[in-house]
Amino acid sequence: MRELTYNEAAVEAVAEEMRRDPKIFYMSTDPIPPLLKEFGPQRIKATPIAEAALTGMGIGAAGSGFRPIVDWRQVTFCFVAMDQIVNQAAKIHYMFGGQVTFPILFRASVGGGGRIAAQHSQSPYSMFMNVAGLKMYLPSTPYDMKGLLKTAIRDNSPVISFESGRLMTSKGQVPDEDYTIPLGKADVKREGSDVTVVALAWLVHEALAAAETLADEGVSVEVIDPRTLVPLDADAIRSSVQKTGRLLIADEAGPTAGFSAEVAAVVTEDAATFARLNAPVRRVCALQVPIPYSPVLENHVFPDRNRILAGIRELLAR
Amino acid sequence: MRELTYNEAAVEAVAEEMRRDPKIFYMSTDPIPPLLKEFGPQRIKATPIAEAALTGMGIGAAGSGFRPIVDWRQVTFCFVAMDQIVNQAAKIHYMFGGQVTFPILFRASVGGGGRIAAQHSQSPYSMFMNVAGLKMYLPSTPYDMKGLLKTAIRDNSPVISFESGRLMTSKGQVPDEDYTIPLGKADVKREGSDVTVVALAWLVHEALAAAETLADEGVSVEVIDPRTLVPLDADAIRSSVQKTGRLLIADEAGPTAGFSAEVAAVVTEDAATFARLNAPVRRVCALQVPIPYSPVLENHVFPDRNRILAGIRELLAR
Amino acid sequence: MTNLSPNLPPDKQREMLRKMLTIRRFEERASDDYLAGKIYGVVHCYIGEEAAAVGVCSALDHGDRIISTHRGHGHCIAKGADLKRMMAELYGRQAGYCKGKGGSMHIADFDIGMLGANGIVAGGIAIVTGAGLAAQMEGKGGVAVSFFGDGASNAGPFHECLNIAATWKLPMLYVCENNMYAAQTPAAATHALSDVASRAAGYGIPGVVVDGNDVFAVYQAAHAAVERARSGGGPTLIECKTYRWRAHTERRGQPDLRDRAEVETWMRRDPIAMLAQQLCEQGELDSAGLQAMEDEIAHALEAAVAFAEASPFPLPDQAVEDVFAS
Amino acid sequence: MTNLSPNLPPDKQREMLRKMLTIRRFEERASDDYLAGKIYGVVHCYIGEEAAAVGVCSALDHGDRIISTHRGHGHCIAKGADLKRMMAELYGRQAGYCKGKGGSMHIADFDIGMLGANGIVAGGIAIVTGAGLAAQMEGKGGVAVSFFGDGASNAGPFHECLNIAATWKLPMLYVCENNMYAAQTPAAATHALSDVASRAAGYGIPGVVVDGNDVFAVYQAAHAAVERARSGGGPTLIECKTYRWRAHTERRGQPDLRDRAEVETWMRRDPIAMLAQQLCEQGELDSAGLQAMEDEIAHALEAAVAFAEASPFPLPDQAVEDVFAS
Ligand SMILES: Cc1ncc(C[n+]2csc(CCOP(=O)(O)OP(=O)(O)O)c2C)c(N)n1
Ligand SMILES: Cc1ncc(C[n+]2csc(CCOP(=O)(O)OP(=O)(O)O)c2C)c(N)n1
Ligand SMILES: [Mg+2]
Ligand SMILES: [Mg+2]
Repeated sequence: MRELTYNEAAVEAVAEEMRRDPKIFYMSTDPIPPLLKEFGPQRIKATPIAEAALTGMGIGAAGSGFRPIVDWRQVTFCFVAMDQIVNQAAKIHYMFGGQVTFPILFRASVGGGGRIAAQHSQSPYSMFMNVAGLKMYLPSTPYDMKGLLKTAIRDNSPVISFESGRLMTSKGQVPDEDYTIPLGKADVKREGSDVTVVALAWLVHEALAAAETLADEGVSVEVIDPRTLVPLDADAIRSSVQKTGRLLIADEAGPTAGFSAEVAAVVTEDAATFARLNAPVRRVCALQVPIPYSPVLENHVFPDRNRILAGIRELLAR
Repeated sequence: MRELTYNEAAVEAVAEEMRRDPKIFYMSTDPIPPLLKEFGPQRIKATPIAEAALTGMGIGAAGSGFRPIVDWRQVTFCFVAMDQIVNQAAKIHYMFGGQVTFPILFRASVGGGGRIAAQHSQSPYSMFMNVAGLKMYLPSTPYDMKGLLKTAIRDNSPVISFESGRLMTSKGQVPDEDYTIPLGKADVKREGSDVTVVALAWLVHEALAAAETLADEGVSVEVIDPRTLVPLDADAIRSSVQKTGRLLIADEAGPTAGFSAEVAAVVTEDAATFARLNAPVRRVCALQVPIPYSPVLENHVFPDRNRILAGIRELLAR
Repeated sequence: MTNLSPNLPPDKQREMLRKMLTIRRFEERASDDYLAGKIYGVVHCYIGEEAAAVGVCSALDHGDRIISTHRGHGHCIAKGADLKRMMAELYGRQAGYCKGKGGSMHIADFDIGMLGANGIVAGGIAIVTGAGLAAQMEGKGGVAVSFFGDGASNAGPFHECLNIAATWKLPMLYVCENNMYAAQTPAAATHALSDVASRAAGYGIPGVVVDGNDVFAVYQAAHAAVERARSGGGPTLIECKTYRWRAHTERRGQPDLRDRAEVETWMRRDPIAMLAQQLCEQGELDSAGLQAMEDEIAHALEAAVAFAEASPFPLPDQAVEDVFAS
Repeated sequence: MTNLSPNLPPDKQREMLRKMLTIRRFEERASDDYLAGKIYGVVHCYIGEEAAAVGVCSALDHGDRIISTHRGHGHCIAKGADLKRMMAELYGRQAGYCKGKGGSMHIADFDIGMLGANGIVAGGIAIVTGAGLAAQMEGKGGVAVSFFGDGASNAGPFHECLNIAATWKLPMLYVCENNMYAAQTPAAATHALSDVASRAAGYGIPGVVVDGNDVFAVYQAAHAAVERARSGGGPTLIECKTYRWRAHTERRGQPDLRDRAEVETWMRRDPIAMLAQQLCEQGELDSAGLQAMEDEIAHALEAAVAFAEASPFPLPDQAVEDVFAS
């Protein structure tokens, strides 16, 4: 075990996989220096600012026997490539009847907090969740990052690695030896019995902080980190809610048709879980607005431990 | 009143508004013949196949005093313009502090049933719902189409007119005189007391057919057509569910992070509604897969009156 | 027509004719069966443009890769796809290339380097540029070919990919089939210049205009571009001037706003008739030989239809397969 | 430097210098205040490239429209934006151009025809082309200008818009500020040809390369293009060869991988020093005049900072305003 940052864990995962498999190559408008240094410009390609082309080229190279990693960098920049994502990457394996595989990994940082305003602060993962044919995850720790990223690189379908901009420099323990984390498995980040909080990325940590506070008051909070968004580990979420009877979902994205809505639906459409649900489902999300620049405004838009705390208290009051 | 098709109602709405306001012009890769005939190529512009450019140009023209209509035709084709939609149209009014308005209408047909396979059969409206800064609707009748489209053209924000491909030739009564329908108002398409069905577009008609069948069995189904997706008329949906205690959502789109998830969340997060909810929420949606070509497969993917019926029966059995 | 025949073995010349004729007869049948309700959705016919696909693909090896558009049957057949599995796909059957999931707009056969028809205008250009990148990384001299229309040449990916391919010297052919229309919209209304090929200069690559109805002219241009690509010289933009005989899609009552005289002028320059005549004049074919070829093709088509009809429809549950790779 | 001065009134020449100097001093201040934590997020400096914005905007009328990039301060100031409201925006205050919602990457002033800085590379090109379309439809001789970088010239919208503008003869200037880098990536690695202007030929429009550090050369090219555009001649692509002095963004410890000798060579061609010297040589400015100009600008900047500091931060609830037009 060593301590690595979230970002270092990602770079290490990529580097290890690239050492293992010569079919992997990497494309991005600005290469990551340590990767460029180790693997050179043939495998770490600096590209024009043409994300639609890069994404499509990744698909074509994947269908031709390679395993490309296309790093969009900020998720914002992938919208110019959306046709290639939605109409090609997601559908091509299916519409061609599965005749070849398209092992391609996309990387995209998400979230806000950097005072970089509406265009550069986005958490639009649920837009991608809605598209059938894409797997995706969003880790909250360096450990999860490395394990999921390695699994994703080895997966034979297109996978999107959403990565939290806020957590890039956050640190955590990462094993020395090779390990992977399966896609589709939630992680119980804290066990509890009174209320379930399903949280993503940075908000896992905010939820844990809120749980800590409430523990002092005798309230036991279970914090579930789904990690993978598609396929979502509905079973883990449902089991937890069956135990606690209460559900709060914390997400840095806006609520509307978001990840948080999907979790609410997954819980309330399940008869066994619905039967045990003792309080309304609660979404603690960003306000449904573009993200503003000024710190006062930006801080107001995002949820945090205090809003989670307030939300849990309201649920418990029922 | 006359009988018009859904498509005719839309064309009539555009034509009437264009007669009224010389600032309106229309861009699309293939112009609609009657509009071209009446307004000529200066106002009905045939464009290159460059939807990203058209969308952006519409935004710029809107910010310069015009009221453009950009017809993407099939929603599929707008993914090449997604950056302009998500990063520009949705955010530009907000991030510039509201200094000017961007009155622009986008048109996009959605849905399946035409055996035109994955790329041409999509219902991705929830991807747009997730983006703050866009209004949008999806009508189920010629009457609603005309009234909503006229309102949308007069709105000073970007609005997306989603239009059901399956309903294009369906007929309905449309008043002779000018009328509009406000955005954000649901319509109770059938009153009932035992179960609420929230349905969109084609599935409104399937839900009404199911309701008819069930009426014979003494079951009273309320069918709510939200019509507008953003802003969603949560009040109307909640009131209905408070009355019936049961909710089924029928949507031609896949469920994951979809419109159906949002409706489930809006209902279950509201304490008053949750308190009256007697059964799990039920989503009757397309399967979460790309849409296949072969009729057997395509038919299997989409929900219909039978699946709605089965869903309602299950809810009533609880 | 270009007098290239001395350079090409007669067998190959006849094979080019056979391929072009196969495309035409296949599509005539597909159109009939579509109107008869046996083929669903939408069918875009390539009839009139056969020389472009066949001229280019005749300059390729089996391992080279191509990508197509919504108008894809011609490229499939030119690259060597199996008529049986194509027809079964159009019929929506299990034995189709895509197990009935794709239909006319999405036929692919990766085994022969056919990376698929593609329903998004300009949607395939980047994908096949990735195949060109793969070929470059493989280092075995493979090339990749992007077929696209005049309409697609105005879309962003055209530019992004030509620039990348030129900069990275990817072994690519960009083949614009300029049939002068994008659906109903004339190219003259959407292009500042009439030659798409003139855009090549902006990337420092060759831009070649050829008579797209002259299969040897197309072959010659493609052959030169393939040589260049295989030897590390980078991409070429080839513009084939051609014309589609039919409306944009097969549909009963589908309007065709084009000038009848224009259509007829082009139909008089039938690429198949022109080639057949040349082969006859050169003594490499006679009318009996042509008839034999027709019979053989008719036979193959009957077999393809029989195969398609004999193949079962997919089972409903197969709709949930192939979403992800196993 | 281009000897254009005879055609331009001395006042206008001095005004060009004053604008360029204002941009530079504004950004030096913005950078300082950013590093001091008074300005947030990200700041991209235009220092070294001032002649491009000022040369072009000096050829425009008040009613003409422009759009900018992530590197937008120079275009704002050149088009006549108010330093006070710019600074207040950088400070995230209510009195800022965007009420604190936009910050450095999104300053806009529609009243002066400045359609905004834009954080998406190539994201503004289509928007301002729509302003050009609006100008054409208005029929009052207005023009619109798209500023963008060498990096943006490789993105799809560049191509889509140049083609549309050329075909529709829109009154547009496409001004590529080729500073030889997109973030850390050298243009030489991403462009097949060194001149972006060479792409103009593919659309049948003029493509002009100018010394982007020579404000008169830029003005001259822009002036000719504006004339052409106003008279219905359609768009022009102008490429300004220039260089940014600073790293891609202001950030402590931000690496700059560029060759120091290259940076220094360009710094010796300081567009402001070159202009000041020419004006002095022409007798239109002396060192006292220059100092007075500096003082005036310093004064204006102090006033702008004071204005910004005096303006309150937005109230939290204002975050939910302006999502939709009222
Ligand atoms: C991005 C996109 N926009 C619009 C369409 C609808 N569409 C299908 S084919 C076509 C015309 C294509 O013209 P061209 O590229 O010249 O090919 P051709 O049909 O002439 O072979 C259009 C507009 C589409 N499929 N994709
Ligand atoms: C679509 C997109 N991709 C990537 C980025 C990240 N990015 C911001 S500025 C920049 C470089 C832009 O280079 P250029 O266009 O030459 O402008 P310059 O910074 O040199 O003025 C990049 C890659 C972005 N903003 N948008
Ligand atoms: Mg065409
Ligand atoms: Mg640059």
